[in-house]
Order: sequence, then C-alpha cells, then structure tokens
Amino acid sequence: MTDVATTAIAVEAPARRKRRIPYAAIIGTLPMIIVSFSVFFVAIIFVVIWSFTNSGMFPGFNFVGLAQYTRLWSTSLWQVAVNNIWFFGVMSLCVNLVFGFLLAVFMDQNIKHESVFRTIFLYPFSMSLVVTGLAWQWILDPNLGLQESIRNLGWTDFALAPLVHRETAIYGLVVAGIWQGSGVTMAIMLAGLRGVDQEVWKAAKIDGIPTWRTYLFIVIPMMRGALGTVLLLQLTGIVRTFDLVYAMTSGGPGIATQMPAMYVISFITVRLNVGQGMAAATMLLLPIALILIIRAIVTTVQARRRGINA
Amino acid sequence: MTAEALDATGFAGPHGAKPKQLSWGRVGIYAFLVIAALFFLVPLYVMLVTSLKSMPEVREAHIFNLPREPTIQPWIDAMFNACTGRNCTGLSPGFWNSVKITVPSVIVSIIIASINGYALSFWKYKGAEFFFNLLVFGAFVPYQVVIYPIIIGMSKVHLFGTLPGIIIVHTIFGMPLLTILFRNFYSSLPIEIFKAARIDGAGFWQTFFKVMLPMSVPITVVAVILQVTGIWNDFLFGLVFAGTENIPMTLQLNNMVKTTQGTIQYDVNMAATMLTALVPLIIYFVSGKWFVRGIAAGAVKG
Amino acid sequence: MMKFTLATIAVATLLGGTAVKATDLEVIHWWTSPGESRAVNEFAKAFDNDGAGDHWVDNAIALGETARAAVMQRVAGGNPPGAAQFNPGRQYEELIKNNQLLDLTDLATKEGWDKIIRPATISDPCHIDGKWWCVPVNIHSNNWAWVSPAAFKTAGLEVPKTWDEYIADLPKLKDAGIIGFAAGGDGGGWQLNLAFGVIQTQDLGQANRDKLLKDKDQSIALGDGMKKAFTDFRTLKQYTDEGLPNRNWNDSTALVIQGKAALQIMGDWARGEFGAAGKVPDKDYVCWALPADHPLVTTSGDVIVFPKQGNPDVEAAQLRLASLLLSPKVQANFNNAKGSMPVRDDVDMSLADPCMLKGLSIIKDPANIQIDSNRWLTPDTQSAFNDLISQFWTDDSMTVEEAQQKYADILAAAQ
Amino acid sequence: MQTSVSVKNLTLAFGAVKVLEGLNLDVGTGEFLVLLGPSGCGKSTLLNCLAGLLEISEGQIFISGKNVTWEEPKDRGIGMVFQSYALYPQMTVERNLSFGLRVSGMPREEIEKRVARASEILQIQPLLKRKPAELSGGQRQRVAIGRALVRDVDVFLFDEPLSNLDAKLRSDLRVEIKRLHQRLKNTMIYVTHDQIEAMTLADRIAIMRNGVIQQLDTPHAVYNNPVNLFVAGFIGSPTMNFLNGRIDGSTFSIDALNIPLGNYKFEKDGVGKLDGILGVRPEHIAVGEDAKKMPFQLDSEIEIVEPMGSDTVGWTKVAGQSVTFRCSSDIPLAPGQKITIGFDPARGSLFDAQSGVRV
Repeated sequence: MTDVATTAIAVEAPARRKRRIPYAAIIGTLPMIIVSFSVFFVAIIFVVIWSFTNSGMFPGFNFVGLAQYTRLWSTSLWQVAVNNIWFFGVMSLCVNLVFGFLLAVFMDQNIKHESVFRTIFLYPFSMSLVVTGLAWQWILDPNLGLQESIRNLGWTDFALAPLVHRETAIYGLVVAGIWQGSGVTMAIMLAGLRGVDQEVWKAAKIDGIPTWRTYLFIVIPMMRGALGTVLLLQLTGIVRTFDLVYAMTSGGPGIATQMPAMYVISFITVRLNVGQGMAAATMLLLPIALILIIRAIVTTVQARRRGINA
Repeated sequence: MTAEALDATGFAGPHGAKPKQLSWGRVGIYAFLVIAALFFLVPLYVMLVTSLKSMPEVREAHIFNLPREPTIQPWIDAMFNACTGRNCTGLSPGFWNSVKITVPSVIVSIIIASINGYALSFWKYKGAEFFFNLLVFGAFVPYQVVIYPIIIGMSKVHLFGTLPGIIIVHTIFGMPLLTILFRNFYSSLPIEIFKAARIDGAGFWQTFFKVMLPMSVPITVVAVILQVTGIWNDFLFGLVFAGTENIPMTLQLNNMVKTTQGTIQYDVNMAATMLTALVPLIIYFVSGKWFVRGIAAGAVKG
Repeated sequence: MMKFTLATIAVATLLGGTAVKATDLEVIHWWTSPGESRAVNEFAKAFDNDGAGDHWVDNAIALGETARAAVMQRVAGGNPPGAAQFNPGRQYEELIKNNQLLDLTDLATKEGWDKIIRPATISDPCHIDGKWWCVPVNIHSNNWAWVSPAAFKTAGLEVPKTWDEYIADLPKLKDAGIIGFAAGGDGGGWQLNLAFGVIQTQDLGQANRDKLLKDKDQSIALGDGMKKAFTDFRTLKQYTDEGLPNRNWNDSTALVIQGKAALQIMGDWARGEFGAAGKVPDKDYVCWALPADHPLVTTSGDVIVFPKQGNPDVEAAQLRLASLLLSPKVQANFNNAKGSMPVRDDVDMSLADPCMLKGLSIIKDPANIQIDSNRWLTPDTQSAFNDLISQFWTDDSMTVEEAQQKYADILAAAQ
Repeated sequence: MQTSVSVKNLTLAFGAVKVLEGLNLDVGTGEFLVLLGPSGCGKSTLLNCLAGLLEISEGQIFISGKNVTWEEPKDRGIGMVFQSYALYPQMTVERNLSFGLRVSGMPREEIEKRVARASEILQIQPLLKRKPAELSGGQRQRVAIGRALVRDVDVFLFDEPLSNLDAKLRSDLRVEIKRLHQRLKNTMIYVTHDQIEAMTLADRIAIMRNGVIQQLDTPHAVYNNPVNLFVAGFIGSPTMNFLNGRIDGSTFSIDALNIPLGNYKFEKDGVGKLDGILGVRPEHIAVGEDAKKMPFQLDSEIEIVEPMGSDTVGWTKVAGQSVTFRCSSDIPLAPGQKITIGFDPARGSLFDAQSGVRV
C-alpha cells in the first residue's frame, strides 16, 4: 500500500539538516508534540488503565483485573454491536468502493454535463451524518415516507420500511451511509483514473484487452494511491460510526443496530460505568493497533529486502 | 470487401467514421448516471418539498408531490420560532454558535497543521517523526475512545464547556488528517525552493510565511473545506464539550427534532434539517471543483 | 449558561469578593412535551418573580437519558449546571458519593421537609442517612393505562372493564385497523421497559416484584410469574404498529388521543398530554390504575438536585429555588399542569381531575405505594434491562426462557 | 514496391476543427517511414488514426491490403510503441509481453515461443521476471518494443519512442531499432520531432505541418531539395541560411550584391523576376582556401565562433544578413578575423518569398 500512512511510516526522507537543532521548528510544532503525546499517547494509556478498574462515574484506580472485559464479552449488547460493526463495515466498505468506482468509471466516459453529475454525487458528503440520518429516517418512515407514498399510488402491498424491522434496519443504515459517502469515493477514484497514463489505455487497446479487463487488471492496480485514500477515509469513518446511527435508529429497533462506539458513549454517560466503557474503548483500539503494527513490520521487512536487492 | 457501391473516392468498403450503432453502451452509461443522480437527489428533493408543505398536506403522505400551497412558514418557524422546552428561538442561536465555533477552529487548526506539515517536510529534527507517527495513529483512533480522558483533562484546566475548550477539541481532532495533508503537499514541493530561501538567509518562520504559505493555496482550500464542513457538521464534540451557551446548530437540530410538542412537525423538522445543512452545502456547491482537484493533488501520493 | 466559567471566576478572584448581581441559574431537565413545558413554566415563573432578581435559565434536553448524560458530563468536566432533574433512586448516587451535590440539610431542617413530604417513601431517595441531597417535586406513577373509547367504538366494541377483557378485544381491534397497544421504542427502550414493569407487577404481585428487584431473587426471576409476564408482553407485541421504533412517548400518547390506538401503558405524565389537547377524562379518554386487581402508585416522580458550584451567590440562588419548589402554591400549579401528584398533602388540588383523584385516593394507604425500581437498580442495571426488554420485544427468536435467563443474569451481576 | 499501409483522403475533425484534412499516404511493405514535424503538426494524431485509437471522420485506411477503417485496433495487424512505454506496472516483463496474447486465447506453447523469440531479439531474457519499476528507461522501452514484437504483425507504429530517454541511450536505442528493422523487414511507421532520428532511420520521411504532409521523400531528397521554406528550415542543424533578395533570371541579387545562380536547377523554366529567398546550408559554405574553388566568393568578417569539437560553426554577414557556416575545426578562426567565404548556388535552394515554395 502506498497511501499516506505508509509513506509516513516507511519513507524516511533524507534528513535535510543534521547538525544544529532547529529550535524554531520544535517551537513551531509544539502543539503537535503536546497533542500527539498527551492525547494519542497519555490519554490512551489512561483509557487502558481505567479499563482494569471499576470506575463508576468518576475515574478511580480500584483495580478489578479483567472483570470489565469478562463482562464486556458476555454482554449481548456488546456482542450485537461487534457483529453489527463487522456487518455494517464490510457491507458499506464493499458497496461504497464498488459503487464509487462504478460511478467514477461511468463519469470517465466523456459524458456531457460532467460537473453537474459530479456536484450531485458529491453534495451529500457535505451533509452531516445527523442530517443524513434524519433525512433518511423521514424517507423510510413507514407511515409518512416512501412506503406510504407508494401505497397511496395504489400498490397497497408495497413494503419498504427497513428501519422498523430488526433484521433490515442495518441495511437502512448502509444505504444512508452509501448515499453520504460514495460521492467522495467517486471523486477520488475519478482523480485516480484521470491520473492513469493515457498511453497505457492505448497499449491495452492495441493488445486487444477488453475494457473491463483493462480496468480490473491494469487500471485498478495503478490507482493504489486513490484506493489508499478512500480506504483511509472509509475505515476511519466506519470505526467511529456513531452520529448516523444515533440520528437514524438510536441503535434500535431493540438493540438491533447498536454499534461499539455507541456502547462506549453510553457507558461513560448514561450508565455511569466508566470502567466498562473504557474496556470497550480499548477493544476498539485493538484492531487499529494491530493493523498499524502489522504494517510497520511489513514495511520494515520490505525496506530491508529492498536494501538487499539494491 | 462488400458489394457496396463505389463511393466518390473510388474505393469500396468502409470509409469515414464507424457508423454509430446508437450504441446501447452510451445509453446505458447515461441511464446509470441518471438513476444514480436520482438516488442522490431524492432525499434533498423530499426534504425540500416537505419543508414547503403545511402539516395537513404532509400527513397525506405523498412525499414526492410538490406542495399544493407552498409556504415558507416552516422555514421561518425552524429558524426563529421552533421550541425546545421553554426556549422558542428556533435554530438562530445555534447558527451563530456554530459560526463562533467554526471560524476560529478552522483558522487555528489550519495554521497549526500547516506549520506541522512544513516542519515535518523541511526541518526534521530528532523525534519529529515519532510524534508524526503518533498523529497518524491518532487519525485512526475513534473519537469515542479518548473522549473521556479529554473531558477529565479539560476540566483540570477549566476549559470544559467553554468556547476555547471546544475550539481546542476541534483543533486536536483535526490535526492528524490536516497534518498529513500539509506534509504530503510540502513534501511534493521541490526542495530547491527551500534551499533558495535558506541561501537568501530566511529562517524557519520567514521561509514559512514568505515562501511556503503563499504557495499553499490549493491545499489550504481543501483543508478549509474539510474543516468547515467537518466542524459545522460535528455532533459528538458539540454535545460533550460545547457547553450550554455554545450549543452548535447540529445539536440544536437534534434537540428540536427529538423533542415533540404534541404532534411531530415534519415540515418544520425538514426545514430545520435543510437550514443546518445549508452552510456546508453552499461551500460544496461553490468550491467543490477545487476540493476534487485538491484532494487529487495533495492528499495522497500514489 | 453563565458567561462565567473563566471571566467571572477571574473577576471574582481579582476583587476578592462576590459580584452583587442577579444570578442566572441554569436548570437541565427533560420536560419537553407540551404538558411538561407548561409545568416547568410554573417553576421558572415563580423563580424569576420571587423578588430576588434571579433568572431561571432553561436548558431542556430531549430524552431523560440524554439530559442525565449531559449533567454527568458537565459535572465530570467541572462545569455543572445550577440544578438538574433526575428520577428518584440511584441515578445521582455517584454524585453524592463524590461530594458533587449541594447539601440541603440545613434548609430542609428549617422548613421541616421530613414532616411535610408524604409519604416517607417519596422523600427517602433524597433523604439519605439524615442528609438531604435533592428536592422531590412530584409523585408520578407508572401504573396507568390510557384508553381511547373512540378507538373501541371504531371497532364496534364497548370500552372494556378489565385488563382481561382488553386482551380479549385485541384481535378485533386489529381487524378494525386499530393499534391495540401503543408504545414507542425511543431512548434505549424505556417505554417498553416501563410497560413491562407494570405487566410484571400484575403477574408477580407486589411482594414478589419487590423481592425480585430489591433482593435480586433468582428463583422469582426464573419462576412462572416472570414467564407469564414475558409471555403476556409478547402477546401485546402482536397488536402494535410499524411506527413503534424510535417513537417518543408523547407521540404514542397522541395515537390514543387521536383514537388511532386503543391503549397505552404510560406514567401519569401522559395525562398532561390529554390536558394539553383539551381532552376530558372519562369522556374522551379513560384512565385505568393498574394492576387491575389491586391498583398501586409507584414513586417514580422527579427530583431536582443542585450540583455544587463553589460560588456563594449561586448557592444562595440554589437554596432559594429548592425552597420554592416545595412551596404549596408552586406545587399546586406545577402538578396540575403536569398531571402528577404533589409531594405534600396541604396543597390546593381543587383543580384535580378524576384521574388524579383516583391516584390521590390510592396513595392514602401507604401499603399501596410501590417503590420505583430506580431505588434499587443502578442506571447501568436499568439500561441493561432496557436493552433486554427491547431486544426481547423486537427479536421474536428470543424465547421466553432465554429472556428469563438473561434477566436473572443481569440481576445477578447488579450491584 | 508493394503497398503495406495506405491512407486515402483521411479527414479527422474534432467538432468544427479539422486536425487532418484530405490526407493521402502510401507506405510500402518493409519500408521505414518517419513522420516528422514540430509538436502539434498532427503526426501523432495520424499515427493514432492508423492504429485505430482515434476514430476518423472521413476517408479510408488500408493495412496489408485490408480495409481496416472500421476495425478495432487489435484487428488491424499492428503493434505500437509509446513514448511513456505504457507498460503495465504491476505485471512482470514476461506478463507484459504475453498479456495481450493470453487475453486473445492463444495456446500457451505459442505464447512462450513468441515471448522467447522477442526477448532473444531484444536481449531482455534476464529481465523477464522483473517488474517495470525495477527497469531502467532503456530496458523499459525494449520491453515495450517486445510487446509489439510478440504480436507478430506486419506493421509497427512508434510514437516518439525515444523522447523520454537521455541523449546517450537515445542514440544506442536508435541503432537498435535500425538493426531490428533490418532483421525483421517489417513496415515501420515512426513518429518523432527529432530530425536526427528521422534522417538516420527513415527510408522515407514525411514532414508534416498543420496536419498537412509538406514533403514525402528520402532523407537525402528532403535534405537537399526541400520543397518549401518550412521543410528547408526544419531539417538540418544549424539551420539553413536564408538570404532575402530578388531572383532575376539566372542572378540572385541582394541590393548591390549579385550572386550568379549558375547551373541551379529550377523546378520549371522561365521563372522570371520575383522576390526570392536563397537557402544555403551552413555545411555547403566553404572558407579559406576551399572557398576559392567555389563559384561564388565573398570577403567577410567573423563575428562569433562556436567550436563543436569535430567542426566549428562561424557567424558572419553577407550583405548585412546573418549567415552561419560550418567548417573543419582544423581551420583557425577568431572573431573579427577577415575571411573569404564561398559557396555553390547550385547546391542551394531558391524559394518564392511570397509563397515559400521552391522555385
């Protein structure tokens, strides 16, 4: 992968100045030093520490071992939330990527009014997830929304009210998420497509490679930068999924659309059980830490191998 | 060669442009795009027509119908009259609060992030990379994970629930992505520019303000768009950190929509929803082109 | 609230004294429905006009859950509101434990709260170990059903006399296109949990219900009574509508008011909605005190707590408000508007309607008072029950036995 | 010579703008034709039309006797090499070579045979397992040529294939391409803006300007008998000297200076009197002793001297007009030095000053 994060970690840009210590640079980046250290290091350490305590509304240091984690994983709310985030995450990611890519491909066919289409596809990204959630909740409202509207037209059996059924509510969320986010995927992918050397397209044509195969086997692998950006945006968005669900279903019906991030917030606010909330928060961090560690290892190994080759 | 009649040039067989078999492919492309556009437009359309209807008309549940008697009363109500509890001020205070939060947050976060990106590209000191990697990690950390320690930290410095407090929170959480953006942008500039400035005797700050900053317009536009929409649309931080007197518009919207006075006023709710989305919408309509270009140029080097 | 925090603290410290000016007192509450708004207005008016020049700064946050969360965050963040609404019970236990609430004991002793507030079960949640930490402002009972005669008429039925008759009528109501049972699923499922609590009491009986919740008795949780409660609850589900998820309580009430739904189980704050809609009891709607065979009143009203501020001016204002909340006139106005019962006997309830009178007569016998589950259960446990009940409600694949087992597990883990 | 590629009356228009108009071109089998011209002259466009990458508006294209006007690029029996190499970056060299063949469903043995042959010809066997990113520019371009080679076609199209390479590699690969042509004897159509490539490689050069072929002839002919001012000025380095004057029968006069045209071969007889331009190549101007042997001689003064190593370019004036000449570096020259220059007007070119056409 060649996205931002990797370049950031892997490419050790040649030190441009070595001898003198650039005090001005240190002063200039003081906010970064403070924030990255205190928020993304110290605060996270505290999160982990508190997850081993029985902190109620206020943080304490009364350690209870793994009790919070035992409870966490035996709570059906959490299990449902974890299942949901996987399902929601994989679904939205796949649909978003495929739909966004298709849109970009179709947009790339020399169409008329491209800027009009682009604006239409992109505008939902400017809307907050709260607004998105409310708008879709309204459209999917069983009594006043799409369903009733179509029934009023005479098709009285028409049923489309995903949000009110346990099994389908999450699809409603996925649709709203796609609506909000696939435009930006399209924009990035389109930029990626346009960045592909036109002569490669010509070469493929002369080789007689069908268009779909050219996209699949030649162009997509050449768009790794764009794909990396899209993945970065989508993945970080998915892990934090909160606003959309909060506005659209509040985790319902029942607990059918609960999400891990909502679990955390619920426990540190309403349920006044910070220890439990912090345990859930730590679990949320785990996959991210894991991915970053694996990547760090992979890039170092790659760098070493490249070193041997060179 | 076919038995086609000889043409003017005296050569038989195909000549000129390949006849268009009014390619079904083209039709398909436009059909796909138009259907997709409808999918994207329907919510906006429904919100708009609903917000222009009166409640009795809304209850007829023809969400696609144009309003019979268009009225902008719901918009006026949403902006100035709608109630949350005893307060019947509509969204207007929230609007100004959002402005109060967004403007300084955007400025502060972009200044800090651009300095970060600049220093990380040209003034690497020992340890800089470590802090940057922490930031990159921070880009992936769900806000909810660190929100509690930040509440505690903010209360220790007496900034919880204040305007400076919420500005700091937005700056903190905008920093990872913005720093990555600016760092990538500056790294893609030719190092010769930096060297020339150094030879001319410019120091850290002079080089930044006189040379780098004026060159950063494209990426700054992207950063401004991202931050304005991100901060304007924020819900979680507003809910937790803003304090009562700074309640942002999104939060007020949510309060208004979830509070019902008797029967739900869908028309007012929709007007309120549209009003809340208006500022970022306008920003996108006006500058969406730059955003697309900038995100292609600045965000990621493939 | 107050443009205080920094500026005022700075000024106060600089002058080394107290600013002599009217105090703004921010009150966080979730009284946002029309009936509730009218009621809270009585408080605000009284406070603004008491001559001290103070101002009630209203901060209504929709949904109890959200409002309480806001209060907790504000306290944790060191910026607490001047006063906040809670339900009596353990919701503010942590605040007391962590010494975050203003001690009202002196005021209470002076005004003799322990004598005027009746019955004692109402003051218990505030009066802990001899100290007063909050002010009970009303008595609400969960144990009510609100019935729409119009709905039954549409279905060609008589208004039923008993709960069992109502259950028997449900299929016919459904055939007539009437929602048999109105409910909503907002806020983590508290409406459903409330209805379940009432059915639970009906099926277990008061004594067993107390034993279950207070002593966390496993055998009752797994026993036949609970089995019947879950089974009955699932029966009711067959007679609800699609709009249930996400619906607010007062929107559910509105269905009854409009005659679209036959019955809603909801606390007596629903009466305020009927009042606000201009409906007349026993004519436009009927109220049933539940459980049907032996009506009880629960102690699930509201209390106001006063988080510590460390500012004498604000503290004085807080105490003034505390006193005002209990004054007979304010109690009368507030409770009349809200549909709740006053916490003292000596207020003028001449305006009380038949429903409230029904409640007041039940409350005469302390044996008829049912202690609210909030008294014994932490918010954590309550939320877990909300989760379970709403999960059981929406997920038909969860058997009654499974639900019972989970219920028992939550009880076993409760602190 | 048998015709391999034939373009009849080709017009290409984008909307109202006609990029190519009524263009005719015949390329013989086994011929190496270079399309030469400044950027924007339409040479690449023409090549793309031949390849079928651009859809023409009017006219016909025949390749190997078949009317391919409506054919897909892959069915035209062509291979193409691009300036940016256009290799598929994520595939190994071997896969790059074989991908098109695989897609067309060719049997594996045949693919292997062709890849082996191409890599043997281009000597890229050691690179087969590598990816393009691991190759140098020259190696990449060989692979790109190989990709055209495996297609086993009659016609090769080159679109500025050497422009991305540095000077040294460029001349190496130029020779390589020439060798390839001699070995394969395929028809090759080669687009470039580099006249050295054109001169060294071509059997015939087509010089283009504004979508029109100005001259189509052997390198020798375009060099010595340019049909117009444009061709004359475009070919040759340093550029041809142009002297403005007047043609009067067999004399070319610049003000008071009369240059007898001697046995200059006019395109047609009886030119008469007209304003004309005399073009003389710098290398056709002799200095010193050699100048004395020339039909026309003139004393002059040297203004600038540019030593190039093998030879030297000098600047002087003829009747007030700047003239450059090229001579052996053995002749000592210095600015301000008085010298005699001489040339044979018959080796020069005369153009009508109005139309720029050779007379």
